[in-house]
Amino acid sequence: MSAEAERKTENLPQWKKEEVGELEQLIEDYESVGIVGITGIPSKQLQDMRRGLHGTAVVRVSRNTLQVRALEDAGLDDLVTHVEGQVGLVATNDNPFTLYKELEASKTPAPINEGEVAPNDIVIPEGDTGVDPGPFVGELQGIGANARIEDGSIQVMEDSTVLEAGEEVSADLANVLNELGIEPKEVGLDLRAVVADGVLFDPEDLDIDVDAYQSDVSTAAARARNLSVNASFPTATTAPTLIAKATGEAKSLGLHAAIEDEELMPDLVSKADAQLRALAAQIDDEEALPEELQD
Amino acid sequence: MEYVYAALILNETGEEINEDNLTDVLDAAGVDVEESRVKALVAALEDVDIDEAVSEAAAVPAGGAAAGG
Amino acid sequence: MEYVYAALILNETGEEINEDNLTDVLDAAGVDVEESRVKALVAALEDVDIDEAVSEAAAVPAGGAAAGG
Amino acid sequence: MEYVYAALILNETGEEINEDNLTDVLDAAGVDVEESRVKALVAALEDVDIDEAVSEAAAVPAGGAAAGG
Amino acid sequence: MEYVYAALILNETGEEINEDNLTDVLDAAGVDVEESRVKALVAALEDVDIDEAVSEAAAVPAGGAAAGG
Amino acid sequence: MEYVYAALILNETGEEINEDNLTDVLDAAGVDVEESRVKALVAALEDVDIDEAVSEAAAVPAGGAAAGG
Amino acid sequence: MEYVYAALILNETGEEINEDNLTDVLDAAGVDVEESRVKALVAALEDVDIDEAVSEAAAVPAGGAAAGG
Repeated sequence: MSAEAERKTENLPQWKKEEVGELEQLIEDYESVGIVGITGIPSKQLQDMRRGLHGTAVVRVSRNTLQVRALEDAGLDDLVTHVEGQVGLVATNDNPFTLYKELEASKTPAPINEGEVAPNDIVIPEGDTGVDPGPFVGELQGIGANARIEDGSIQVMEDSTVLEAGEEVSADLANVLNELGIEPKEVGLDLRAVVADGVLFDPEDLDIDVDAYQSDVSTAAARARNLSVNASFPTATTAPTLIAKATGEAKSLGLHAAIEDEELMPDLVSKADAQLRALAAQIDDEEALPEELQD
Repeated sequence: MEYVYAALILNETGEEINEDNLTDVLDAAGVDVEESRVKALVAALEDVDIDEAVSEAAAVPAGGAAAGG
Repeated sequence: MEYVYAALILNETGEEINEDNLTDVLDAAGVDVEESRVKALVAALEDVDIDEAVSEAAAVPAGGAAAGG
Repeated sequence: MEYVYAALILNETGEEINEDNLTDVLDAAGVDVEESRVKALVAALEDVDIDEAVSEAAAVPAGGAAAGG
Repeated sequence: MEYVYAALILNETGEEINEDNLTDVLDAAGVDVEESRVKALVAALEDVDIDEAVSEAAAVPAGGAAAGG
Repeated sequence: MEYVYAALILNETGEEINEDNLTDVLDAAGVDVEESRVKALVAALEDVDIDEAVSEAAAVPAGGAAAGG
Repeated sequence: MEYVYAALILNETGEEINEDNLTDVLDAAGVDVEESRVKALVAALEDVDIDEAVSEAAAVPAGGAAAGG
């Protein structure tokens, strides 16, 4: 704790000192500490989420000023800028990438209300709305969806983006979304930044593309296989391929050189026959061909 | 088919594919040679690039492997 | 391939595929016949059903050839 | 790709693919190990069926690297 | 395949693929290293352009396909 | 590949694919035999059904690449 | 196919593919060598570029064959 921080803390009321002390202890006890946004999470749900994380991560919500104080005291200034709005501290001994995955997976969809800012583009999907013909088609068109009445119900003809991320939701849009049961928000602990072993990770860093890794694994395995086969270094995995390759090479040579080998004979005969047919195909005069080969 | 095979043998050995040579090969194989077919074949092959035609057959899957085809 | 072609000619004409017949056909085609290859060929073909091998090939659409033709 | 290769060694030997083990292998190979890459790999592979990905490799030629592995 | 993976790690990091380095990497991965396999790998890779061998699909010549000519 | 070819000769003749036999064949071919590679091959082939691998080679679809001609 | 494999070993080691060498290799593998087949093989390979013939066959990614792996 720096001398300056010490002095600041001294001026705090006792309960705040204790709160800051607890936060500092939390920060000290875990390898990774981050900031999570908790905006829009009803307290009941927040409690469930905290319970769900039990064993992997701890979430602690307190006044922002106290969080900032504790972070500064712990030297985690990188995180201070993320303490804004409704946030809490999250602490874990888990891999921060895993933490991020878990938090993302625990998010649930929620309706968006008039006056809220869209966190992402809001799209009315193509398809049958299931709503009977009526004024609703006008409401859909009014918010910019390509809708019309077809086959006795209101259909959306194509995916229609009705609001872009960052724009405010109008009363009309909120009504339509509500009518269609579209829940465009994802509510949950929103990881804003983590410091793990002194390294700061942003959500973009933490959002790993699992498919890309899977494809990397395939690529790595294919390369190892290629090397094993091409360098003729047999392993239990590649021995069958090497055998097949050697066999193929022998056959290839045998067919190319027309080697009189029992195993090759059926293929050599086939080859001769194929050549015969190929040549016959170049001959226009049917008189020159045996009946079997005439068209 | 034997006429065409005879032509293929001659092609492979570099002998000219003419009536005499074809007839000789077929004779040796015990074929009752029809002169008109030999003539027709020689004429038909005149403008054919046999090596090319034959190597195209390389792309045809051969017997065993391709069976079922 | 000339040795194989020769065997196939004999097969078509119904003549026995033996060393003498093969040598005759190849001789007639001007091939400098190697006795050992003729021997090896006869031995290798002993258990081969030529017609079957041929018909399997025929079952495959004559790929390149036909297309190009 | 060295991080991925290291993971695959551990996978073959049945050792756990965790940060310590990966770091040990890479260290031994003289890699200047980046902890965050190790962490990301461990987290990512939690969701990858490695054996399946490996067997898929049998069917596809080795393309370029995709992720930062 | 762990031996091959070990060689690939060394190749990526630019370390020499020799017995000592391979053994170190495999040791670190908890492999019960067989000296002869390490030796064999080093020998097999001696004249191999690894980057090329890695990207060249391990190809099985299609035996059945009638080779050209 | 000479080590693999040697194993395949032994397989065809029904001789056991062991270090001694492989070494003998390779020796006879003038190969400067590396004991470790022989050992590695024997080990790798231990659980491989060679005849199956051989017949799989025959079953490889005839040159997807080459076809189309 | 053992005769062909023997030729491939010799080709790989850079030894001449002649009757003596082939016989030595096959002998070492316990083959009851037939002189005429050896002779025939030497004759068949006389003007053949073995490396080209081996690599010429349409190459198929090892996928199918290697699966199981």
